[in-house]
This record gives sequence, C-alpha cells and structure tokens, in this order.
Amino acid sequence: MSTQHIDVAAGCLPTHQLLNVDGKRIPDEELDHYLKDLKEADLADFLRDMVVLRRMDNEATALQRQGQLGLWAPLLGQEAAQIGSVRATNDDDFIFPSYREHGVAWARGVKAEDLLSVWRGAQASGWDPNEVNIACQQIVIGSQALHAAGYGMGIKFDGGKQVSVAYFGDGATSQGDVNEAMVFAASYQAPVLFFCQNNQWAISEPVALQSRTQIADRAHGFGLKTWRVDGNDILAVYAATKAALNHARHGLGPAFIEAVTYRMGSHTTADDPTRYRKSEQLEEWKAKDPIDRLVKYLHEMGADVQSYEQRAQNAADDLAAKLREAITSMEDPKAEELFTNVYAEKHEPTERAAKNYLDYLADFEGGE
Amino acid sequence: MSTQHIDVAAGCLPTHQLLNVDGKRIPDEELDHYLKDLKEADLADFLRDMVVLRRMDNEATALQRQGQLGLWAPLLGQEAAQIGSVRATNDDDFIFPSYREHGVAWARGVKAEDLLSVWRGAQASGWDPNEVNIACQQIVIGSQALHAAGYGMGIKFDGGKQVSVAYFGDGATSQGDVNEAMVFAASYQAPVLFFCQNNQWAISEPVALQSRTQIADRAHGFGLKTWRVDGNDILAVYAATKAALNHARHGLGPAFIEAVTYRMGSHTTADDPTRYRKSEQLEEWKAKDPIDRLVKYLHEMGADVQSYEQRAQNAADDLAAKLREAITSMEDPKAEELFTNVYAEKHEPTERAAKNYLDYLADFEGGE
Amino acid sequence: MATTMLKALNKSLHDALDQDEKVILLGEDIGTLGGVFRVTDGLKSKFGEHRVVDTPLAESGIVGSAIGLAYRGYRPVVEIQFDGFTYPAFDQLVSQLAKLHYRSRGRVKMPVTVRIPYGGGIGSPEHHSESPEAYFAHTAGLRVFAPSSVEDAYSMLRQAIACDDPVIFFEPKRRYHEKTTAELLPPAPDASPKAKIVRPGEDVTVVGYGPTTYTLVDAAKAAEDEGTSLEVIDLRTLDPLDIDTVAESVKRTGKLVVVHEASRTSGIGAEICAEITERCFDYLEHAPLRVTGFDIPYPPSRLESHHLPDLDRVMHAVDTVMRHHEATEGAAK
Amino acid sequence: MATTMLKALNKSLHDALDQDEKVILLGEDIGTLGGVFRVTDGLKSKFGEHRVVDTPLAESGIVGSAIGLAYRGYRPVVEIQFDGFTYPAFDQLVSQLAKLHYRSRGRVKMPVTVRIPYGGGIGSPEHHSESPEAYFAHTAGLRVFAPSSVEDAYSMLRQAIACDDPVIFFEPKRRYHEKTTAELLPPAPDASPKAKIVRPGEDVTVVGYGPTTYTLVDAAKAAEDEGTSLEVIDLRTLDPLDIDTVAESVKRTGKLVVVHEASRTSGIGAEICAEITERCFDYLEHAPLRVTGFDIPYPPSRLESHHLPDLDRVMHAVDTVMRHHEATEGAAK
Ligand SMILES: Cc1ncc(C[n+]2csc(CCOP(=O)(O)OP(=O)(O)O)c2C)c(N)n1
Ligand SMILES: Cc1ncc(C[n+]2csc(CCOP(=O)(O)OP(=O)(O)O)c2C)c(N)n1
Ligand SMILES: [Mg+2]
Ligand SMILES: [Mg+2]
Repeated sequence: MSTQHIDVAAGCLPTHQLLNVDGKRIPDEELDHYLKDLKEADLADFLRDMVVLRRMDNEATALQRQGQLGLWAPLLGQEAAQIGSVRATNDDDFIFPSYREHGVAWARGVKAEDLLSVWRGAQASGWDPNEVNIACQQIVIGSQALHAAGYGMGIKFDGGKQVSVAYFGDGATSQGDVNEAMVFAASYQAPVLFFCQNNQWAISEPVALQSRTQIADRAHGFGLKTWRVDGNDILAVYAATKAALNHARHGLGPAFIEAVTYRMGSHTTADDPTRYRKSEQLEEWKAKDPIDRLVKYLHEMGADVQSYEQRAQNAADDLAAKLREAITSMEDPKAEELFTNVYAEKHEPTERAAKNYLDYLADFEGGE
Repeated sequence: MSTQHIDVAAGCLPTHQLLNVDGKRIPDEELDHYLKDLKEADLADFLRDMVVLRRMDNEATALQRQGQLGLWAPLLGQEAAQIGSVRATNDDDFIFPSYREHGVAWARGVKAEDLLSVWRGAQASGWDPNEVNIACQQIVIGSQALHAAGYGMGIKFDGGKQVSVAYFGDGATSQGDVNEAMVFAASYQAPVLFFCQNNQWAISEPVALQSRTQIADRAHGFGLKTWRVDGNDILAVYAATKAALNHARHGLGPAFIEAVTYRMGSHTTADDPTRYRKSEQLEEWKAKDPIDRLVKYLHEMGADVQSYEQRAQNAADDLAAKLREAITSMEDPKAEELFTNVYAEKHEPTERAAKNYLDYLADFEGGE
Repeated sequence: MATTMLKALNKSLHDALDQDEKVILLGEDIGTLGGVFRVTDGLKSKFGEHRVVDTPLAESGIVGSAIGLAYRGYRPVVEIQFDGFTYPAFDQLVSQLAKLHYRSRGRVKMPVTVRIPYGGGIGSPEHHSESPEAYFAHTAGLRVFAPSSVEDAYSMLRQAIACDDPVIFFEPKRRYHEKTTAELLPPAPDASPKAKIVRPGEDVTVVGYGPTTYTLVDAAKAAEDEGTSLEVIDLRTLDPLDIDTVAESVKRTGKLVVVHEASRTSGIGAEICAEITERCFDYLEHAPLRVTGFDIPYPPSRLESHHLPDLDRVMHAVDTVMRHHEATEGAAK
Repeated sequence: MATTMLKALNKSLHDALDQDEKVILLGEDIGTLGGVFRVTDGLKSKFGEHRVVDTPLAESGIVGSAIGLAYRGYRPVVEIQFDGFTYPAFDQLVSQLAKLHYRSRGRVKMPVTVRIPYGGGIGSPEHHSESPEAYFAHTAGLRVFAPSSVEDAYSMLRQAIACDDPVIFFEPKRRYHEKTTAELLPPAPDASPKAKIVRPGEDVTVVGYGPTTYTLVDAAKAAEDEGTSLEVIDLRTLDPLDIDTVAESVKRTGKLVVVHEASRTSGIGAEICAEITERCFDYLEHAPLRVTGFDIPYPPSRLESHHLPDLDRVMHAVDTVMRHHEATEGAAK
C-alpha cells in the first residue's frame, strides 16, 4: 500500500483546534470570538445532533443489509464537521451537498422518508431544494461546487444577504470543476463558502494522492480566505464556519474551510475498507472521536452530561423508529413516473412515449 | 471597461528581473547561477531569434491580409518569453504548445511551410511531433497541459531524463484541465514544467478576471516549485527555465513559471483590440519591449551590436523569403486526404465512404 | 426591415434582457468586446456588467455557474464561443443541466439557454466548425433548437429563453452576416416551434435545418428546372423532433432525403430515416437517403467544401430516389 | 474453464501487461483496491505501481494524461469507474483522443483503451447505469467495442489494447458476475472483431450488443416455442459497425428488430435501421423496429426494469413485425 506513505508538505496555514482530544478548551485568538453566542444548550444540541447522526448511519446500514436500501454512504466520524458547519449557517444560506451530507440535510429538517427514498432507489431525489435551501444531493464528484459558485454570483448580482455553501470531499479537489468553481467565485468575489471535509480517503485513495500540499493551501492560492480546522472538533468547525460565512456575507469574497476529519466507516455499504487501509489508522482516529470529545468538554464544563446524553438517545431512538417506519411504508414508484418531469413544459415525444408504454403495459397486464 | 480595473492581490512570490527596462543587469542571487554558461554569442543568437520572430509575425499578418492564410495568431511582444524558455530546454525535452508558440517551433527547427500550412487551412497540422519533440499545436485552451502531465508521468515511470513542457496562457489557468494537470504532475512528482505566458489578456478579458491572485501563487498552492519572472527579460526567462528544468529533471517534481509579458498585437488577425483595451497600456508595454532591452544590454556590455543586428536582419529576411516562397508553392490538399488518417488501422466504413465519395467526384467531373 | 441574423440575435437578447430582469448573459468575451461574433454587441454597456457577464475561460464553469444561477431564480443565457469548445462543459450539460428537473422530481427548473455558433463553411481552423447537435438530441432533458432564418433566430431565441427547460440553441454561424429583410416578431405566447414547410413540393421531401436549409431551397430551385418538385422542410427544432410534419410530407411524396453537416453515423438524419421508415413504410417508394458530413474529424478548411453537403450532393441524392422512382414507374407502364 | 467476465477481463489485462511493457493501466481505485468491481484485482501487486496506476479523482485528467503517455510511446488502458462519470473526460475523448491521429496527419498514434463498465440492471443510484455508446459511435476517430460474452471480453480487450487506434471499450457490468465455462483465447493476429450470428434463424433478424445480447437469445428461445425463428446478431463492435453481416441476414429474413438500453433518439438503433433500410429496402417486409431505453434520464432503480428492454418488449416487437408479415401472407393466400 505504498501510496499511503506519501508525505504531504507541511502547510503554510495553521490547523485550528479549539477542543483538544481530551476535550480541553484551547484558546484561539482568531476564532474564539465566534463562539461567544454559544450557550451550554447549544452544545447539548450539538451532542444530540451528532448522536442522532451516528444512529442514522447504523440504522441505514442495517436497512441496506436487509435489502431495504440499495446503498448507503455513512458519514460515521464526520458528525462534527457536518453539524458544526450547518449549525453555523443561516436557514436561507443555500447549500450544495454531495451524497454524504445526510447530517446537513437532517439538521435543516429534512424528513426521514426523504433521507432514504433515493438510497432505496424509489425516487430520484429526496427533499424539495426550495423548502430546505439544500440542492439535490450530488454524486458526480465536484459538480456541485460550480452550482454553488453560480448561486453565489446570483446573490452578488441581486444584492442578497445569503451565502452559498458547497460541500465536497478531499478527492473532489482534484476535479476541474472544483478548481473552476474557486476561479469563478474569486473572480466575482461572490459570497461562497467551499467546505471541504478532508476525511483522508476517496474510496481507496489516500488524500496524499490528490494533493502534495495541504488542501487549504491550494485554496489559499486561488485567493480564497481560508481556514484549516480540526474537523472532529465541533467548536473549531462551528467557529471557522461562522468566521467564513461572516467574511463572505460582508462582501469580502469567497471563503474555504478544510475540515480535517476521518471517514470511520466504509466508503459506502458496497465498500470494504480493510482492502486498502490499516486498522491502526482507524484506531488512531477513534481516539479523536468528535462525540467523545464534546462529551468530555461538557463534563469539563460541569454540565449535566447524563441528561443531555439521555435526551440525545431519545432523539436517536425517535429517528431510528421514523426511518424504519418510513421504509416499511414507502411505496414503489409507478411506471408513469418514468416519464414525469423529464421536461418542465409540454414535450410531445415524451408524452407519446409515455402513452405507448403505458398502453403496452395495460395490454400486457390485461391480455396475454 | 470596468473589468480592467480589478486589482490583483500582491503575490507572495517575487518577480525576478535580471535586466531592467534600460537593459541594466540586476543581480539575482537565486538565478544568476543559471546564466554562467551563457556567452555573448548566445545573446546575439537570442537577438537574432527575437528579430526573426518579429518579422515572422509581420509577414504572416501580411499573408493573412492577402488571403494566403486563413488566420494568424501573432506572438508580438512575447519573443523573450518564448525564446528564453525554449533555448533553455534540451532538444529531447518534449514540448506541448498552444497555438501561439510559433517561436518555440521555429527555434526547434520547424520549416517555414510547416509553420504556415495549418494557418492556411491546407493541413491539419504542421511539423512531425516526433521529429522536433513538439506536440501538435493546441487550440482547445488548456488541454495540452494534461498531455504534458501524462508525458511527464511516462518519463518518471520509464526513468527517462527528459522534462515535459506545457505552454499556455493566462486565460488557460481557469480551465479545469490546467488545474488537473497540476494535480497529476504533483501527485506523481513528474518532471513537468508548466510555462505560463501571462500576456495580460485572453482575447478581450484582462488577467484579473481569471485570477485575483498572481497566477504563480496559485501554482505554488498546488505544491509546484514556482518562479514568477519578467517575461520581457530574456535573461530572467532563460535562467528561470534552466532552474525549473533542473529541478524537474533531478526528480524534485514539477515546476511552474509565470512569465509576465504582454500581447502587443491583436489576439489573432480576426481580432480588434482597440475595442477593449486602451492605447496607453500598449504604450506602457512598448517601453518594456524585450528586443530593445536586449539591444541595450548588448550595448552596455560593449558588444558589436550593429553587426549582430545586421545578422539578425539577414536571418529575418531569409525567413520572410522562405515564408512567401512556401505559401506560393503550397498546394491545396486533395479530396482523398479527407479520409486519410482518420484511423491508423484498417477501418472499412471509412474506406467505403472514401470510395463512394471519390467515385462520385470522378463521375461528377467526368460526366454531367 | 433590412437586417442580418447577427442583428436579429442581438435584438432578441436585448429584448429578453429588457423584459425580464432575471435574464442574465454569461460567456467569454461577451461583455466589453460584444462577443467574438458581436452577437452581444452593446448589451453590457446598456444593461451593466451584472446582466452581461464576461466569465473566466472555462466552459464547464460557465454552464455550471449558470445552473447555480438558475437555482437562484435566474434565466441564464450562456454563449459558448465556438461549437468545438462545448465539450469541456459536456458533463454539466448532460449530467446536470439535462437531468436536474427530473432528478429533483420537478422541483427545480433549469431555464438555461446555451447558445452555440456552429457549423462550417467560414474557413476556420480546427474546432471552429463542428456540428455537435446529435450529442444533445440523444440526451433526454434537453431541447435543441436550430433556426435557419433571421426571423426564427429572433423569435426562437426568445422562446428558448422563455422556456422553463434547458435549450441548446444552435446558431448557423456561416449565415450570421447574410443581409435580408425580415420582420422580427416576438413569438406567440405558448407557441413552441414546429418544423416548417419552407417550400411545398410533390416529388421528394427534403429535410434540413440551420445552415443546410438554404442549400435545400437552392436545390429545390435547381430541381424545378429539371422538372422535379422538392418539398423543403426546415426542422427548426431537433428536440422535440417534429416528426409528424415530416411524416405527412413523406406520405405524399413517398421519398425522403435528409441533409446535415454533422457526421452521418447516429446523427439526426439516422433518427429521421429510422422513424420515418417506421411510420411511413407503406408509403415509401425508395429508402430514405442521407446527405451529411463524412464520418471524419472536421477537415482543414481548404477541404471543407467537400465535407459540407452542397447543392450537387443533395441533387445527386434527389436524382437517386427519383431515378429509381422513374425506373419503377417506367416498368409499371 | 469455469470463469466469469470479471475474471476474463482481469486475465486479459494481466496478459497484456505481461506481454508488452508499454501497456499501463490508469484509473481511480484500480491499484490497491483492484477497482470497485475488482477487474484489476492483484495487478498492482504483480506489476507494480508504475504499471497499474491509481490516479487522482479527475476523469479529464485520466484521459488527458493517457494521451500524454501515448505521445511517449505507452499503450494506456484507462478505467472510468462508472458510465456516468465519462462525461468530465468528454473533451479529451472527442477533441483530443479521437482526433489526434488525423490532426497530426498520421504522425501520432493513440493506442489508448478506455474501459467503461456500462448499462443498468444492478440497482444502482443515478449516474451508475448509463449507456453513452452513441456519443462515441457518432464521433469519428474512435473505435467502440461492446462485447457480450466472456470469451469476447477477454479477446476483444486484447484486440483493443493491441489496436493503434483509440478504443472505447464498453463492459456490460450486469454480466460481470455470471458464471460460465469459457476458453480464453488470444485473438488471431490482425483479426478485428466482426458482428456474429450467435443464433441462426429465418423469420426475424434481431440485433443487440453487450447486455442485451442475452435477452435476445432468451427471446429466440421463447419465440421458437411459438414457432418463430429469430436470427440473433451480436454486433460486438459499434464502430466499425459491421452492417454487412446485418444486411445479409435481413436480406434473408426481411425483418429487423434492434435492441439497446441506451436512449432511442439518434442511438445505435437509429443508425442500423436507417442504414439497413437504405441497403435492404427491397427485401424489407416490415419497417425495422427499435426496442430501447426511453428518452428519459436513467430512472431510479426501482423503475429500471421498465426502462431496460426485456424479453417481453423484444417479443412484442417481434410479434409486431411477424403479425404484419402473417397478415400480408394471409392476404396473399
Ligand atoms: C465524476 C465522478 N467520478 C468518480 C466517481 C466515483 N466515486 C464516488 S465517491 C468517490 C470518492 C470521493 O472521495 P471524496 O471526494 O474524498 O469524498 P468522500 O467519499 O470521501 O466523502 C468516487 C471516486 C463519482 N461519483 N463521480
Ligand atoms: C476551450 C476553449 N474555449 C475557448 C476558446 C476560444 N479562445 C481562443 S484563444 C482564447 C483566449 C486564450 O487566452 P490565453 O490563455 O491567455 O492565451 P493567449 O491567447 O493570450 O495566448 C479563447 C477564449 C478556445 N480556443 N478553447
Ligand atoms: Mg474523502
Ligand atoms: Mg493571454
């Protein structure tokens, strides 16, 4: 596994950590400011969110094993990166996610059935983008970064106060589209936040294969205001995201965050990570678990951790029940849906094809 | 023309200048070393090369006006960038040029007719890439950067001692392909030199529209060893190219040069630059003319400039005569060439189509 | 009114910008320069740099950011500088633009128009003369418009911009400068373009679009002198393909010739021939024929006159279907 | 020998790597992981990381760097992870790979093989089940191979790699795991693949390739029970298209049905129907029919069984051409 041993050059940007692995709070001159409005209750909510997500992964993985889902892409280990960032956004900041941002969608209020229907293969997409201000999830690596750049250009042109946010992985940074997105956002000084979850792996490929420098340094070179943070430290993620959104929202141009985290699970339920990575690496990162760390910090603060954990478990149980319920009551799509929404306006060939096929089906089921 | 007034952030890399606009030699701790083998005779050759290129542009532009060429893309003003760099390469370093590197091709010995045949529309390409170690010229902006990256990967894999060199413009840096090329070259630490002639314009678009930071800074962020040089200073270009090739050739990974120059002519003979840029800018850059500067330096050195200039004029006259001669004796391609080299191996449908059409033509010309 | 296609396109964009503030133009060199063909001449100075936007040099970026703008409620009109530079944007066109309405289950609309000056015959270097329309006609979710006349250039571009679906809008660049008199009328509300019989006839149906329509009209005139009457159909849209109009004509003439500059294999001509054969089998007196660009990369410009279907090649195909017809008729008599 | 298509492909790559040191494999996850489908399993550890190369996540980069390697004398074999991820590389495939031999006037050869696992039927999410072959068949300069059998997977991949032209090599991914007994033989020198009659018959010619070939064989068996004899042709290559073999068959049967998963409009089926009509017009008893995927984005997997041409839809088309035939025969009697 030689590619794992490539060294990444030491970066020119520091890695912000506000909570160390023992849950100790580390002062950060630049970012502390962005935590000032955060109450204990908010931290308890963070904890709940992360616990719920971990349960979501477990449930969905189980459902996939039972054949209820076609596939699932776990976010296991990336809870702090997703929750810390999405909780820092305003509800009308528009998000362009990849296929792994279930946590982001959940935090914006997406319903259980809408989280699962795509992964079941029952629907082409889950939520309504305009209801939750999250675009359709994106499988084509990196494409959504350009959509975010364009959306941000729109905000700039119409004078809106939102920020457009693109989520993508470390692997995605190699795609032309992600680079072009940085070029466009920088060119128009558009309010765009590029949020990269560097989870160390793109399926079987280690991040060093994609980049010999820190990803954050690359973004910096494009003229984006850039932060590199410990992505398993929810305070650092939250504070940096606040800082970045603040920067972008105030017309100072696009921003970039590299959240250094780890994909503790498989790439998807179809993947077997033991083929390409050592168990020691996983162990190493387990010690940096984002949930444990927040729990330690809450203890440190003298909070009533047990009651928070209980509440989190309840929320997780609740979600788990909803997911199972959603799956068991989910209907298969009807044949006519094949032809629905191919075009928004009247399109005769599609209508004709639909009629022909549905007539054929009716005949077939009726006759023979 | 508001886009012209965008400021580019001051870069973190210095701009090397070894000859100032008055032809005074400025010491450069890092680069001087690479000039040590350069004799006065070499400088005289540089002068000749640049004078010849300027004449080539004039002749080709005139030939285009006379309808002998379909189009021409002048390199006027970029003589030092092209000659300084190509003269620093070894003959077996393989070059992937854009459509503007006539100077590079000429310096490698490409014949007059092969420089013009494409621009006349008589042939799909000029030289034989394997004879002069220069790939076909590239019109699709940025594509060739990936070919250079791949070629460099090949050198790395087979242990060759060459360097692969990609030429492209400032506009090209926005293309996904150029960014992906940097990613690939960096990933394999391949011996690739990316040579960007930042001539300030991509047709009508100023460089600031493409990049808010210096292009060199962007490359630096990808982990490429990067130099930014005054591209109208042939000594700086030559020395930096030597340094960069040296770096790449010795297994230290890919390199990047941003040569800051100016397109003194039109984008192509089809373009009218007065529509988008002020004449003052041109005047400003005329004062930085790469040929004048070398002449001044030669004077400064006490060289017999007049005889060098005479020799250069003779070479230019010679090329001009060859170009005109080449054009007047150039035959139009035959219809059968339509179907030649579509495939390298036998391909029946192409043979059939060729036969049908040629039979039709013969009938047509014979009969009716 | 004396005008050119260039001016008609310019006015179409002008009027669309004027009437809907969500219309926004994006492309390389379209602002200050007014586009390399000057289609957008004067629009930036009139509507401002936030409506007529010079973009960085990256086609995937242009189409991808147009998609983002559509998410925000804009109606972007994108210019690809030349046909051969469409391909870097292919993924955004085919996987994103074409599919987002479907993928979002109808919740997201993509009213994006992608203008592509296309086709050969202007003596350009490689990548400047291509006809990539079949790629897009083969891609569900896109509409493909290919006007040939000045009037259509104006009104179909208005229709494309007004349409809630993405439209790939092919402009026959070698017709840009031809002078003509034309009245530029806004399209009737809700009318979507259909194929048009530009010259009625009885013996052979000849079908083209964009730059070849003119060749077909010339062919019809030439054929008339020889006593053959061609019915010339201008398709106008390649998706949806108005096969009904073609089928009705072929049912009358019994003979079909389809003409385009694009490569032959699996081109628009293949689709029309296959579909017409299926619909009109019992009416056909001869197999439908295609006159197309060859299956070769676009050749150097000094060879392009061979590659482009011209009057003679069209007439040759017409003669072929007619000769057979006459032979059969002769035999029957 | 008991084997699967996966193993045959793996052995084909193995043998090619073994016999020619200029053969080099590039792709995402093809090294340590052995590819997401395991086609390259074990090859990196045997041949080393300079022969079996994990690449950064960028398809244009993969194809573009393969072109550079070909300039240097290599014979790159590229893996695109799934069909739907081909499009970011479209420009490099269509403007560069396809055209460089022509553009260089024959001086540069591009012996690059691009392997694409394609097609549906495996219950995957969007972008994982597409059939983009028509884009490439429409593009001059590329060869397009689409084997259906295990033997062909082995030998045609060897032929693709040995060929001095670029080959887009479509692997029917839903057939990867089917067990079969097959003898894997290197192709005869200089033999280039042709269409193959995999089951002779008399009444209707049915043509398919890749994943649909099996459906056609099943259909032939089913039809036999009903007293109809189908001649099943496996195209094997889509460029060059071996239209002669199809035409000879249709001249005997007088009826044609073409089947593919890809969208209908301007697909391979359109080309075959158009071309066969032109060549076999006087032999045809019924218009050639197409049974294809619909002109829609690939649907969610729980709808894909409708989208994919299945036995019933093929039989329906066969019945249609036969019914007409019988009606006519009946009338004649
Ligand atoms: C254009 C494209 N190429 C390939 C794939 C297949 N693929 C799916 S996920 C993935 C790795 C992505 O890695 P990264 O960007 O780091 O995101 P992560 O999965 O780690 O969240 C690949 C190669 C794809 N979805 N899209
Ligand atoms: C992919 C692509 N898009 C657009 C064009 C049209 N075009 C030709 S040259 C050019 C500007 C290139 O600018 P730059 O890279 O700075 O090179 P320069 O012309 O200044 O040498 C453009 C947009 C093209 N050739 N290829
Ligand atoms: Mg990752
Ligand atoms: Mg430039």
